[in-house]
Amino acid sequence: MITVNDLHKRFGKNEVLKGINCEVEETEVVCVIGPSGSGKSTFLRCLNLLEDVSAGKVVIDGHDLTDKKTNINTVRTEVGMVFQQFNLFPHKTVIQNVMLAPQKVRKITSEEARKRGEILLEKVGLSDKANQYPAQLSGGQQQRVAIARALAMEPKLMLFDEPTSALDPELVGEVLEVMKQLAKEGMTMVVVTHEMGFAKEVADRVLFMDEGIIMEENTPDKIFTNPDSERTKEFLNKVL
Amino acid sequence: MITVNDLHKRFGKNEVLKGINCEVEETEVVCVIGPSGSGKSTFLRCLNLLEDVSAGKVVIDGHDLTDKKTNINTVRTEVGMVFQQFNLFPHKTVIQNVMLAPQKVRKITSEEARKRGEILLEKVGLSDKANQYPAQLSGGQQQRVAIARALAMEPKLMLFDEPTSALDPELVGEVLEVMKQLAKEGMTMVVVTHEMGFAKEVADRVLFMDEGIIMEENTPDKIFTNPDSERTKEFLNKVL
Amino acid sequence: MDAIGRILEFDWFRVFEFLPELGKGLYYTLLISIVGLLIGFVLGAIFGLGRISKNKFLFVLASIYVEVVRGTPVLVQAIWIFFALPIIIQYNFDPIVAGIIVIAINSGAYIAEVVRGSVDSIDKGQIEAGRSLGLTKNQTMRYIIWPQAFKRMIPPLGNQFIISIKDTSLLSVILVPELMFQGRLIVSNQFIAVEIYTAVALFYLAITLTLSLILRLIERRLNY
Amino acid sequence: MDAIGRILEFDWFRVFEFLPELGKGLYYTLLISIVGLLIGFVLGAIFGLGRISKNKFLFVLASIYVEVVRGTPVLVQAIWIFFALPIIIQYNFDPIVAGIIVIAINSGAYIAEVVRGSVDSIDKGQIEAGRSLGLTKNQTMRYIIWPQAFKRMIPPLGNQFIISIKDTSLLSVILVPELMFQGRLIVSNQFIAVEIYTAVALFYLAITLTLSLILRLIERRLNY
Amino acid sequence: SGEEDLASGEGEDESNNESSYDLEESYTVVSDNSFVPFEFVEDGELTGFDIELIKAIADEAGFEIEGGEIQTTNFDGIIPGLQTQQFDIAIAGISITEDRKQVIDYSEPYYESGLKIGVSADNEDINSIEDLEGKTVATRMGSTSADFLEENTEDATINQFEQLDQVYLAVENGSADAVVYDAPNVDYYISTTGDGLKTVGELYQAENYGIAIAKGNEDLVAAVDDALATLKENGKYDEIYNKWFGSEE
Ligand SMILES: Nc1ncnc2c1ncn2[C@@H]1O[C@H](COP(=O)(O)OP(=O)(O)OP(=O)(O)O)[C@@H](O)[C@H]1O
Ligand SMILES: Nc1ncnc2c1ncn2[C@@H]1O[C@H](COP(=O)(O)OP(=O)(O)OP(=O)(O)O)[C@@H](O)[C@H]1O
Ligand SMILES: NC(=O)CC[C@H](N)C(=O)O
Ligand SMILES: [Mg+2]
Ligand SMILES: [Mg+2]
Repeated sequence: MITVNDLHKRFGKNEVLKGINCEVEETEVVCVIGPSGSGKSTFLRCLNLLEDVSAGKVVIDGHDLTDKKTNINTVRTEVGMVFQQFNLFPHKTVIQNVMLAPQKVRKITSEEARKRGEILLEKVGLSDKANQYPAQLSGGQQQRVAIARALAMEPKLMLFDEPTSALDPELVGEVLEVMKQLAKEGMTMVVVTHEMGFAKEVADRVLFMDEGIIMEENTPDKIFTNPDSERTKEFLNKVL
Repeated sequence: MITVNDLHKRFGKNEVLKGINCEVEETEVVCVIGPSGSGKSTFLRCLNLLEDVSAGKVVIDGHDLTDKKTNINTVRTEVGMVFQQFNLFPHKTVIQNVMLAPQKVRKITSEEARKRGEILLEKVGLSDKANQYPAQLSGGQQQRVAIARALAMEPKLMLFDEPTSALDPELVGEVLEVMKQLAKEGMTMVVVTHEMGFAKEVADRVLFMDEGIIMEENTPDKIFTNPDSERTKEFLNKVL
Repeated sequence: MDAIGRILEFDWFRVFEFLPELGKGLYYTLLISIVGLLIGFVLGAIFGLGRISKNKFLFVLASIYVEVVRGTPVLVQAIWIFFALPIIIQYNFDPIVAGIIVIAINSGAYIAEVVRGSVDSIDKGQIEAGRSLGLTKNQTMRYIIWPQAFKRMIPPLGNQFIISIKDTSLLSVILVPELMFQGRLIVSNQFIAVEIYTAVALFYLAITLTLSLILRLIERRLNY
Repeated sequence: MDAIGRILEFDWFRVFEFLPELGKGLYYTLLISIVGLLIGFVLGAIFGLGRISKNKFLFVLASIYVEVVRGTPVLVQAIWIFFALPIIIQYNFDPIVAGIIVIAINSGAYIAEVVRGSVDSIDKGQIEAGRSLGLTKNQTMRYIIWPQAFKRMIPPLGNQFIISIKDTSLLSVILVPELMFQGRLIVSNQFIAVEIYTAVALFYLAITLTLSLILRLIERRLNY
Repeated sequence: SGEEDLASGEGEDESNNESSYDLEESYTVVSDNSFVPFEFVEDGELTGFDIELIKAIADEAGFEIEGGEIQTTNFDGIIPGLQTQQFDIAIAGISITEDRKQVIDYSEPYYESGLKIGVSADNEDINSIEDLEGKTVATRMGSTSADFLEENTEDATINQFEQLDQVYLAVENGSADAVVYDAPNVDYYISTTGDGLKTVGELYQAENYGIAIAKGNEDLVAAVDDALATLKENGKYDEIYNKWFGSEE
């Protein structure tokens, strides 16, 4: 599904990604952990070209993103993204948030988009909020809408960038629940998170990033109980 | 040290505290937990009159705060407060932050204030940052300076309002460490926190607040393993 | 105090005699500000987007326009447009047309900054959310950024309306028969400066205070 | 194009002949804006703090001042102060003094809002931190709020300086021998409108652009 | 010629002049917004010697005043307005000077004027132009008086107002010591509104008023001159003159 080959990313003179290599299979769930500033978000954002790549190769579902001939908008429709800050469209109701992209990009009718949207809101448990504005929802509800919005494009891959770190602790659970469900249904997922519980339970593989490289890559069991790298151990000691 | 008697607090028509009763002994460490909006911060802020009390009685170290004759500034010098957002003075260096109040309130000389300040910075492990500005420090360092600043007034009681929730996970530890040390030295402390680990380890007592009252009050062991109230259980299930 | 006694002695009722003239002035004040601002908004949208455009030429053009207009006093612009420009282009403007041009060009530069600022103020996350859903740049602009930016523009646009109304008073110097001009005309023939100039000031105050009140109501409704 | 040809035909060199007059105008423009602003800053600090004061009387007084000045055009203020006020108080101002009064009163009202806004913009947590350390209200204001607020005031004060410089052009109507007045005087005798008014506009542009450049440098240094 | 026959077919003898010049149907006419008694607003109507005279001339010469109304402007805007062809004709007690002739054309003189000093009635210090040294003198921007003061005083402060009411007010309320302006204007002001003032000294700098016409309208200048001559001959000019200045002769 994803093949990343020696990915480099520079902001000016600051090299943030220093050669990332990684593969993600279909239906696999990969969690990315690591200290602040290690490049986790940047890595994720390179996967749907929100940042353009400085060097290396990224292939998503057969599309080479670094190839100039690739239509990025098409690739993006196959890659859903969920942000830490939700980024719902505040001037649109919940259902309009979910309907917008299918209507404008996939050019489906408003009725069809609404039907699909309602099913997705049902799925994330927010059928009753369809006509409210984002500002009227709690953070957890907003994040669930954001997931529904991404799913509306029927992506083959979902990227999550710390989807629960802007939430009050009591609201974290409801969002993780939706994500677990999604994993169970076989969605391919890359999740940057600090929720080690989720990683342990759901991830097929955990990547530990530090200073722009993947320091360690292992099953959750292995990485949380007996990591190979000293750095990983140190980091987990601080966080757990 | 603290006696709170049927404390009520209203914002307009919204009653936020609905009759709080509680006692804190000298050298005791009390943690306050509870869902967002339950009134934890408001309660804490009533203890040094950052909010004025609507009804009830608050006595701190023998001073009745609700008595008009009490000099609030004097009481406040005996109660240190540490905020979630650090609230360091950005236009002053670290050492100046720590020196300001003793100089202006206690009227001690600049040399004495500096000497005392250096000792305190040593204590929180930041001697080398004395001449930097807050903006140059990490969140964890800033919070440690804030603790030193509060200690500079030699308070008899320290209030902490979620001192670690604005911090990156890796920086939480260094702040908790300083607080543990303080508890060990016998400081009386009231700490609003989501860090259950800290509460378990350090608190003498844990208060669970919900909707403006103290729902349950117990030793940490009891409250985390086998709480009396259904609400407490529910809350802890979500958070832990 | 002496001065207060003197204030009462003035022939305040004579102001009523000249209400028709002042009313005519008010009409032109409002006409010119409204028409001027409508054109100004079009200019502002074009040049404001020019200032965030990646097209170098558009950017430079928009920047020169904005900097020159904001860097010179409105009075200088008015006098230049009314007395110098006609010599250059060999075409004379009617004072009212010249007045509208002055307000349009001037407000356009300020509105350009409002447009730029509002678009810039929309959280970058909104663009990223739009793009990550597969919307094109233009679609993101049209469906996501612009509607939000436009809402944020309303208060500063209302403010610009108030500023432009005040600016029209300068047009008295280029003979636009607006409120201030009418006032000056009456005084120059009737010698009742205190009464008329006070009345003129109160007229402006009434308009601007009413507008800011309306503006505040709108702002409150916008923050539902 | 025709117009461009015509622009070149003007007698641009004649501008040099009048540089002494324009220079004198520039001198008064700067003199009046600087002195006016200094007084305006004092007024602004007093009335700005009045607007956040809990003292009802001070608050109302400050609000009336700010609203009236901001609600009326500068030109109306200038004409009122120069032509109406002397009749009421039976005292005449020299045009330059009147000009300084106009700029001071006008900028004072805007600076009052700058002061209020800057003080308000300081995070409430700063006051709480100060008070919780046992500092009194006045000490908190003096050692914690004001130094931070003052730093935030510098850019809008710089802006007000630029605005006031532009506003001085209106004082030409009340005989203040500033830049615009000198320009109008030359034109009224020499009939070289295009040359002189263009030169005047460029003078203003040069001053305001220089100032905004300096302002940007200062802002950059402030955000070290 | 045939043209003349056609025109005289209307049966009006003023139309004699029409055909001899190539005139437009109408011209924009501008005047000063206040210069008693030549032009000023009374009961909402623009009136005065100049106003009646130019209307008579327009009738005589056979052109319309564009828009049916004489426009007004600040005095210092009149000559620039003629220069930019904004106006075709200006009548505003405009003194004929060599400088102005460079940029505009004039009709033949229609009024003999000059400059006078006006001071507050109780002022005994100022009796002639020499006494203005060190004093503040009010006059109007762009006028011949302003030029005159610049050239004939050393260190008088010359305050150049836009409007004449401001000039007189300045003397009445003491912010200026004297006014120097066109004699008929000062006299008329004193005899109607300004009884607190008096004139002193002699008539300085004799001047003639002419009707100003934008350059490039030679035919219009000639037509106006002819009309003026006709009015002087047929008594119409005297009629208007006496109405505003009395029959002193
Ligand atoms: N647009 C940008 N321009 C310049 N530098 C950037 C940009 N975005 C990120 N960086 C830098 O890249 C580095 C990695 O940032 P990134 O956001 O990927 O880290 P992260 O691992 O996601 O951290 P966090 O856990 O705090 O989100 C940081 O040093 C950051 O300052
Ligand atoms: N200054 C205020 N004015 C009005 N209402 C307020 C004010 N401060 C707090 N409240 C309200 O009081 C209630 C309790 O707030 P408080 O901040 O004490 O909760 P909390 O338990 O500290 O929550 P959190 O965990 O989010 O910090 C909330 O509903 C809040 O909206
Ligand atoms: N209208 C007037 O003010 C006439 C002024 C004077 N006669 C001049 O020509 O300069
Ligand atoms: Mg990140
Ligand atoms: Mg709180």
